[in-house]
Amino acid sequence: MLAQQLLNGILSGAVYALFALGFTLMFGVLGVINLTYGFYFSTGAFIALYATHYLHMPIWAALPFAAAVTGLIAIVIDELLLGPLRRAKAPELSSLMVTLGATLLLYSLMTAWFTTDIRRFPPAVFDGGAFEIAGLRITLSQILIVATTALIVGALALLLQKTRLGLAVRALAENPDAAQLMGVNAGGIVRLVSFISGALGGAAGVLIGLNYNAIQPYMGEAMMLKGFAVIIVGGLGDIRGAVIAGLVLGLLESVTAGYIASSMKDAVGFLLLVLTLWFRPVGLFGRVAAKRA
Amino acid sequence: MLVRRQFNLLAAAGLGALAFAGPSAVTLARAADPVTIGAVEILTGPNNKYGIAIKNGFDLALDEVNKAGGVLGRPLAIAYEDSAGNKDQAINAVRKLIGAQNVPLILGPTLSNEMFAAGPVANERKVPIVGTSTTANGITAMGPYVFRTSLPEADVVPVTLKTAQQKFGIKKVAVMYANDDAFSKSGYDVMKAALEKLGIETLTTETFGTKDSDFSAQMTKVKSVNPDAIVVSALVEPAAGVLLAKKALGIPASVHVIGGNGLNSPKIGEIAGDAADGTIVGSPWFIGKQDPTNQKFVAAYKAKYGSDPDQFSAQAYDTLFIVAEAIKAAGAPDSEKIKDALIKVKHTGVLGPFSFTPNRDPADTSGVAVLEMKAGKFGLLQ
Amino acid sequence: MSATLLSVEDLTVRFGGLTALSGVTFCVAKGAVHGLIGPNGAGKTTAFNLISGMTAQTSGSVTLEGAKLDGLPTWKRTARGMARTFQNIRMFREMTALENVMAGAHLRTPESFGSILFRLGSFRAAERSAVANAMDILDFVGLSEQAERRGGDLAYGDQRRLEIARALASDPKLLMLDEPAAGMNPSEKIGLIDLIARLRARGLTLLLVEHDMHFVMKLCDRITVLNFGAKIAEGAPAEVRANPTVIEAYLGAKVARSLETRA
Amino acid sequence: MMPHWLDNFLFTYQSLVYSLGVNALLALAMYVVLAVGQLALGQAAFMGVGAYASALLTVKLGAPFPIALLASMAAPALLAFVIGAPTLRLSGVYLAIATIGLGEVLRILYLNWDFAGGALGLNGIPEKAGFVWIFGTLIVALVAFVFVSRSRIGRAMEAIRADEAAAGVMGVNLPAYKLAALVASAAIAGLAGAFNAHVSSFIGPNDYGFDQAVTILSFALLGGVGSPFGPVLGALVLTALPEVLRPLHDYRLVIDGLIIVCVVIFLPTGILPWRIGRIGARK
Repeated sequence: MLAQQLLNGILSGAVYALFALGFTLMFGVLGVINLTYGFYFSTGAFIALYATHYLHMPIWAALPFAAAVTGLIAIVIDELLLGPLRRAKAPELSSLMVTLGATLLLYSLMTAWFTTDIRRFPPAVFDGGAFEIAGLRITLSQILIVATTALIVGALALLLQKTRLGLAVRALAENPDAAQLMGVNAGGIVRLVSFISGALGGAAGVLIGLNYNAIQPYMGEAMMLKGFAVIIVGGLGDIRGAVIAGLVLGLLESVTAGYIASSMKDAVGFLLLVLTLWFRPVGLFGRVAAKRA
Repeated sequence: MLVRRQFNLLAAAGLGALAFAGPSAVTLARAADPVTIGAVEILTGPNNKYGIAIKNGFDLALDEVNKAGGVLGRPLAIAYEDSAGNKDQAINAVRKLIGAQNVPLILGPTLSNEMFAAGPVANERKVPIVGTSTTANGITAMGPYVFRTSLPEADVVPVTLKTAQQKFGIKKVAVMYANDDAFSKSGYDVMKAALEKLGIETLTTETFGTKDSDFSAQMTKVKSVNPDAIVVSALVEPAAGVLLAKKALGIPASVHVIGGNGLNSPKIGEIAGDAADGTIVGSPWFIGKQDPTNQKFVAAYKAKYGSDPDQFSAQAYDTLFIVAEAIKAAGAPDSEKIKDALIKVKHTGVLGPFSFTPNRDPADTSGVAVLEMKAGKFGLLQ
Repeated sequence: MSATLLSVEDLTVRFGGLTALSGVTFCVAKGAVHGLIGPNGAGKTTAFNLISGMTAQTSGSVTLEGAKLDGLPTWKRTARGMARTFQNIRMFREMTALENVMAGAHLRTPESFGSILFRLGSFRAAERSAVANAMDILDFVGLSEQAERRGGDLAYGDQRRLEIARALASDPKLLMLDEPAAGMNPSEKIGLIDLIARLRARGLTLLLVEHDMHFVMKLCDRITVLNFGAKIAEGAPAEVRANPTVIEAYLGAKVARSLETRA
Repeated sequence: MMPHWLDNFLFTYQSLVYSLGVNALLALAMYVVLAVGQLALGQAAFMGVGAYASALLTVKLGAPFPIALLASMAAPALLAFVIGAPTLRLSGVYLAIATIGLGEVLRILYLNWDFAGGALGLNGIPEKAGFVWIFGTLIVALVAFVFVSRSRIGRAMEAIRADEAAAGVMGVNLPAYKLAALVASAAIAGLAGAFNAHVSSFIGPNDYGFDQAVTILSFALLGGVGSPFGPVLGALVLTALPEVLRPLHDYRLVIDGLIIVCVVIFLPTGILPWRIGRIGARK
């Protein structure tokens, strides 16, 4: 059972990491805890659902399509909500609050349109087959999640570390004023980061919706609390930290449910959160965060 | 009379101060003025699917009652209030229906949680309140004006488990339940007692949250203890997730999932697909019941709403007829008289024969059918 | 020589790999006006932050009237008789000028929680005397006309004076002014020089960081010069002005700056 | 004898009126911490502790209501005191998230605590709190807040909110003020929780989570934190709004959200931007 539990842990850890990537990036660069992030997660899933249902797209096309559309929606929402606050140099409390109100608004609109019924991808979209290797079971969608997470982390790391654009993004995260003085196009970078985060959130929604086969408007909200734990433990704005923290959380939860008590499973995340805040509030590897705190 | 009608409109618009049309005024009302009863259901928010299914059932029955001449020579009407699944709003809705709209009886609310909050309010004001979907223990113990037409889990679950035990020779089971909502927890309490009574061994008890989507850790544990069956108490979304996890981890279909009331919904097949096959539930109702009353109901429901009814719609449908009969028997839209008439009602509806126990719970469990899901549809367990 | 009020010994602070201040030592005599000067980035404000307790030092110590202050938070240092202003004005912008000064008198307003809640006579008396005292201070810095205006609405030079008034309200022994003349026009500067002279006449000891050389030379009894986080000179204004290291530091800095602007 | 229509009117709006009072108290609990610039979102959690502490006392042990009320203030205040020291080192969003975490940890605790009813919560809580208790407390609290604002303590609190480091240099004992604010906030929220439990007869473990925390925050921000009246007004508006918007059904929450968004963007200091003076007595 241990091996299967560890595998379970890695899989759910990858899910947490995938969800947290865009969330933490948004914070790291834009300096805002954006509560609408959960909405992008739901939006991505719904767009992919409609793309497969009505446009008859195969899933490998629907995934990037949904991610891109969600990214564009994220740009619009960021510009409408946070744009005015950034220009007014409003305190972070206002940003938190405005995204909170927007979350309420957007989820209710979504429920009004789509109802809260759970939907699933058409069975033809994706073969939910499972493999059994040495007694360990893993499904195709789980493999897809892990592979996509790895791919996205790799691509993000390359983008941030190796390109001029990445340099500009990092500069903006470190010191917005200095970066602007040095000719970084702040508006452009903000839109780019909004797009990437929104797209990441959307992609995570598609994959996780596929894996658990349940799509409904509030699916993003349910992920938010775990998402908080992961981005804090990993360090706000820290991509690598988010991945590792996501995996650690997934593993600890699996082991807790398997060997201690499943009623304690949800407490693990918060315990980890509390310990991190107590002993190392900058997160496991946080540096950017340290400057912002 | 025009003036009176305007007052009714204003009262309906929620201007409580103007709603001074007490019971004495109602008797003066013209024949065409409807008898309005209240209903508090979840019509918005994350759990509105239950409330909407129930509203559909009420509305369908209401059409039929009114086509057949209404009650007391007047049409019957329902004033709906939304609780949004929030107990404070449920209380406000009940207060508004009683205080501003002077309804003689209230249907709902949807969840046991909401009933625990709103029931005492109606009871204190001596207005009968009839739950159609509240299955937790202790609902009717709140007072003499609190009724329910839904069979409590305590009546259904033992029948289900006993039938499954006899059928499959189940000796040891794993139990899984959502430990963060009252509905699932009280279902679990019932299951635990029934399992002990039937002498079935519980190998492990695993819990999860109603909003969880990942059940692999719990299911891996369940798999490792090799149960004959898995007993589940949860609402439909997490239950579907449990079924999907069971399939993903390769637990064979011969290990049946035996569920409580929450799994008794066509949604479980829609969400979980073939992973739901072999799920066994006990139900006061099922869609394939062959009697003509039921077939007529299912056909009418499909015609009106374009989808299959579930047990919540069926219970609501029957309840409205029961209430209409009580109002007729009471002879006046008066809370006290309706309460006294309600307890005596005998009705045969889509759920089968129905009457209340002296404690205002449903008396007859003969309608309980044990169902098995096959190819996405529940049918009688063969 | 008169008694020492403040002594700074071997003060060092490192941020990450950067040493912002290394082994700085100097003493401020009671009743003196002591200047702390140096080119941009020399560590003057850092030294202020360390002395007032806003930043923790890596090593070294700060002593006020013979008592070590190391490890004490800002408010305890204030209780020991230290007050300061800030280089970039840190006004309580929403509060009126009068309220700002009264907030500065926090430690000298004897109001217990109970007396506040029950509006006891002792509270009223304390509050009245706090208002009177704050008005005196505003009058002293020449802002009594502006008492009821929002702090953030005052003219720039007035905000600087209000900060000084707020610092004075705690009745300090040592008043530390961080670039008090920055951004002031010539006539405001003359007023400030007069104000500082009057403060000194009241027996206050002053430690000031200033860029304006003319201003420093005119006011200070003694000057400590920092460059790149280290002390490079100390002495009376005339000595410091003649010190070749100081000239080089300033000239070097100026040359560097002119190169920068050209590039 | 009360006229029939008035009786009906009071009956109809009784819980709404109680909610207005309880939520106004919660808004004040939020105000205390925001007034010292701390984004601590533990009010829902403290409300839960107060509700559970008092309800367990009256339901299980049959304690008199005033004793239960004292416990409903003492228990969360003690909790705030214990967690305060490590928590207050945190700032901004870290503090916000840590305090949200507290709420979730407590939720899991209630769920696994059979004596407190687990997921079923506590039923049959006697209806001991009424109009006088709730609004009497609200008035006393408001007066106390106004008195404290117009004093040395009020000036220090606003100084901390305006510029924490500068306030420290003025001699304000920052940790003591922040801790006191958190403890006071916890006590008020706990009391509100006890009132809520003793008018709605039922409490459950899921009533004090993230949603409730942000609802309380939105009271304060909608109203504005320039004076204690702002949050109270915000609470009144946002509590009455769902009832007023009832006819909109599905779009009710949309409007709710829209109002919050518009207020933050267009009225950053709230709908009651008036700032209370900070001087208690002049001549």
